Amino acid sequence: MKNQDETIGWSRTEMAWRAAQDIPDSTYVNLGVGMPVMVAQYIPKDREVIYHTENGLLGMGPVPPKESIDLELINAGNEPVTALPGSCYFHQGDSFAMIRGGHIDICVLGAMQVAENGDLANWSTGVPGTVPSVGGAMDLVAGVKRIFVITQHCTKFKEPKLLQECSYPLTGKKVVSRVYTDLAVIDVIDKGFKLVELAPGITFDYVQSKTGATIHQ
Amino acid sequence: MKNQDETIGWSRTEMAWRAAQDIPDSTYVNLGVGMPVMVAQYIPKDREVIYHTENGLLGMGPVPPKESIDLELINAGNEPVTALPGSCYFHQGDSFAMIRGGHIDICVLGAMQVAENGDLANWSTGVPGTVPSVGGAMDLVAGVKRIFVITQHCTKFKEPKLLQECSYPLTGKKVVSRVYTDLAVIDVIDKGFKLVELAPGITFDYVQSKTGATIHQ
Amino acid sequence: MIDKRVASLEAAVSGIVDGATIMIGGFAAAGSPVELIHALIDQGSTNLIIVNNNTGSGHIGMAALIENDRVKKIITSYPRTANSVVFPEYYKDGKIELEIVPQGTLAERIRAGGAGIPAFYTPTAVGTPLGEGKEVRSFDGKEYILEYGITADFALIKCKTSDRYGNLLFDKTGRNFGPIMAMAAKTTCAQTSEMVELGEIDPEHVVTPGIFVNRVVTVPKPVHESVYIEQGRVYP
Amino acid sequence: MIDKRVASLEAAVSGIVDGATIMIGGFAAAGSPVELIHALIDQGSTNLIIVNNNTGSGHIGMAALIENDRVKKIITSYPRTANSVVFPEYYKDGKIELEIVPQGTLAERIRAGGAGIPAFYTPTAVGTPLGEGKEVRSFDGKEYILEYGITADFALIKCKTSDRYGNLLFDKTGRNFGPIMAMAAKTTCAQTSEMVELGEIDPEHVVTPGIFVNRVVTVPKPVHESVYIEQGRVYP
Repeated sequence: MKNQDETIGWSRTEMAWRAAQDIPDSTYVNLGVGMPVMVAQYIPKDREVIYHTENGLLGMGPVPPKESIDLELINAGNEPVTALPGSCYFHQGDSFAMIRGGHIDICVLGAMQVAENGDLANWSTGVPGTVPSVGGAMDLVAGVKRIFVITQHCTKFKEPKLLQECSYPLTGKKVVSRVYTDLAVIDVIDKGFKLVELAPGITFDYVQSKTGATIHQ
Repeated sequence: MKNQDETIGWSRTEMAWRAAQDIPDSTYVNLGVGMPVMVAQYIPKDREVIYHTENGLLGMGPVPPKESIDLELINAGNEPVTALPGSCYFHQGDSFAMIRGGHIDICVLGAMQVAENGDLANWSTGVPGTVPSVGGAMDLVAGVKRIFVITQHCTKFKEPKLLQECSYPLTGKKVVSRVYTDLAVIDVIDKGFKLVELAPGITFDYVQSKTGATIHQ
Repeated sequence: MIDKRVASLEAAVSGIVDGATIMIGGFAAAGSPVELIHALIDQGSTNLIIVNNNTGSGHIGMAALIENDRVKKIITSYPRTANSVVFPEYYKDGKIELEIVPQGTLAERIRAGGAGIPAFYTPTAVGTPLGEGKEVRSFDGKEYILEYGITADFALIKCKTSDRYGNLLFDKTGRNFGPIMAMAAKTTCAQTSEMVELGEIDPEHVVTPGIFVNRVVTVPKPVHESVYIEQGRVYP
Repeated sequence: MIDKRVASLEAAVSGIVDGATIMIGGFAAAGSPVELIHALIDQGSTNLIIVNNNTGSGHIGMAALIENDRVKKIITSYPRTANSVVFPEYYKDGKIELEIVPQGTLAERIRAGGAGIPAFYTPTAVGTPLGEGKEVRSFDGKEYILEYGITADFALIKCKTSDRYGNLLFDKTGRNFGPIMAMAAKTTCAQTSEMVELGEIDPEHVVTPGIFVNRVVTVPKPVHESVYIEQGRVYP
């Protein structure tokens, strides 16, 4: 079997596409910085999804062409965006009331580590001296109804990111519902990780070998 | 000396006028139902005061003529009012954030009883079987910077309303700054009641005789 | 497609079960969703716990809900309003439970419920009968009491303008409890005077974002409580 | 007469003393009151405690405030932004204190400070390093931590439109922390792009009521942080 570096399994866009298939129609969704943002491009056309960005916009649209960038209209990743018809602006108190109050249906986030009990670490490696920056990540995982993680199955040093326990500082305890990796889609259920789907050409044993905890079939 | 029923001292309008003289320019003021509302009519013309009504309007204006009454534009006393230029509407969470957060400068309220330590009772006689109704009174006294009380000096049964201790259920503890009655203006200071001003023709001894606690001169 | 519009008042209140907690907007008659309340009476659910700032006037709207024996308990700040003839009788006869809450504490409890805050400390009611039995705690030498967030199964509110996403604009002081109740209920049902196309409401002007709203029914000419009262109307 | 207008940026920031706590609006560069921050640098006060969601970019605005050695401590959710070159150096060298707070907890603490709520419970950060050492309490079987309201001596915020009462409208996602910081500061100073007559702002559209605002200075064409950064500008 080929090495992960040789792009077996799903590519980044395929991962985003796969996650997008699980976003139901008529939902409110918050997408984290990086790969999560790509998910929006692959939502099936017959579904209407409203995007929340925690800096204060509901109804966020795609990045505008350069000539129509408005510097006061950005997303939580500090990128220029647009506001679609039916959108609205609000302040940070209200924005996090939406999050903490359980009004957002799905949040898709990146991860450094996910534990089999759903613990998530995605904000800090805990290395002394680095500047810790949390942003809205802890609020999102504490408040949004379902947390999807989208991440490479292993780190660039080929270490598993899906583990029995996170070694990095936690973002939240028992918060992750489902993980989309380049190798598989995996749910977090009461007894641990459970396989939902394998990427084309990937075997269960291979996924298990790249995972730091048992995957239930 | 004449009996209180024979209208010695200040009339109701004079009491309202007297209180109005103590409302400084450029203040945010909340006026309770009844006599307190009358205060607005007597603010010196060179002062600009913005009225807050806790049901959700800042910049409240006077009662409109009948033909221009809008049933969705009322004050906290359920009376039709107007909205002046520069006014704004807000919801109850924000309205009481203004109150509780100490953003309102002065509130003028009626009273059943005021104690010499500033305790106020103005929402319930505590008689069993009556329907208790508090509205925003407890929030106002807990949050507004200065609480003025405007009230007849005695009840209609000629019992003193200014007392050593309130016998009725409290609205708030140590909240009243100043009291305007038909007989006098009285401050609440650390050691108790203190005379500020006597109504025309009223003696200190007379006021003291109608008061259930010592008035300091 | 995200479409919060429902075709009828009946559809707006469907699914409310006996014993449900229902927040109902309005301060006195302003903002009171009279048509939705009447639809709730028609719908028939009972043993309701109602959160409303008042108890209604005359024999219509909120008062009619009580008079039709649907309300087990009311959480309110000011039950003793003008023309409140039904509630005092029910209260005197022990036919309704009353939880009296200072208006600002009621508002903050609703807002907290909607914002995922289970409890908070407030200076309101400290040292009064409404603070009795509550946890007291000092911060910076001043006393506060602990109050709890409230949530509800349904909210019935009245607004002026909506789009199909459920973005809402309100009408003057009729706004009152609408926006915070919308946040605090699992299912928020709004009656609106007008329904506009997406994009017609300026995103800077939206008062209640559609995320807090589940059903919107258009009632083009809502009748104000006071009009029914003048007519001596009794519902149903 | 109620008139919150001040004639200059200098007047807007006058009276800020050494050691003051100052809330500064903005999320990344959107809504950042660059001109007011520069006026604060000119004004000279030091040992400041700053509440800001980020730590600034390049060598202007928020970053320049740090680089001019005015900031003793910063309370923030996300210090590690793009082009944040000043803060990391100061942090590494132990020249600035950092209190890191989840963004929603930061927002709620500010809102609580402005609303007279001394403390509240939140689910955010439970079981994480940012929840460590904090009081934990269960409500309905779920754990929450106690967080405290924050107030400030001054708030510096940026808006789009104001009238002389200080009623404010904001510009898109530049709104972010402005409205809640305005509530939480003793003296709130807003820079506005335009000043309009009383009554020109629809009372239904006001975002920040003037009661939360003390001083408004008109900066007709505010310069966006990114423009200064492209120019390689260093303040002063």
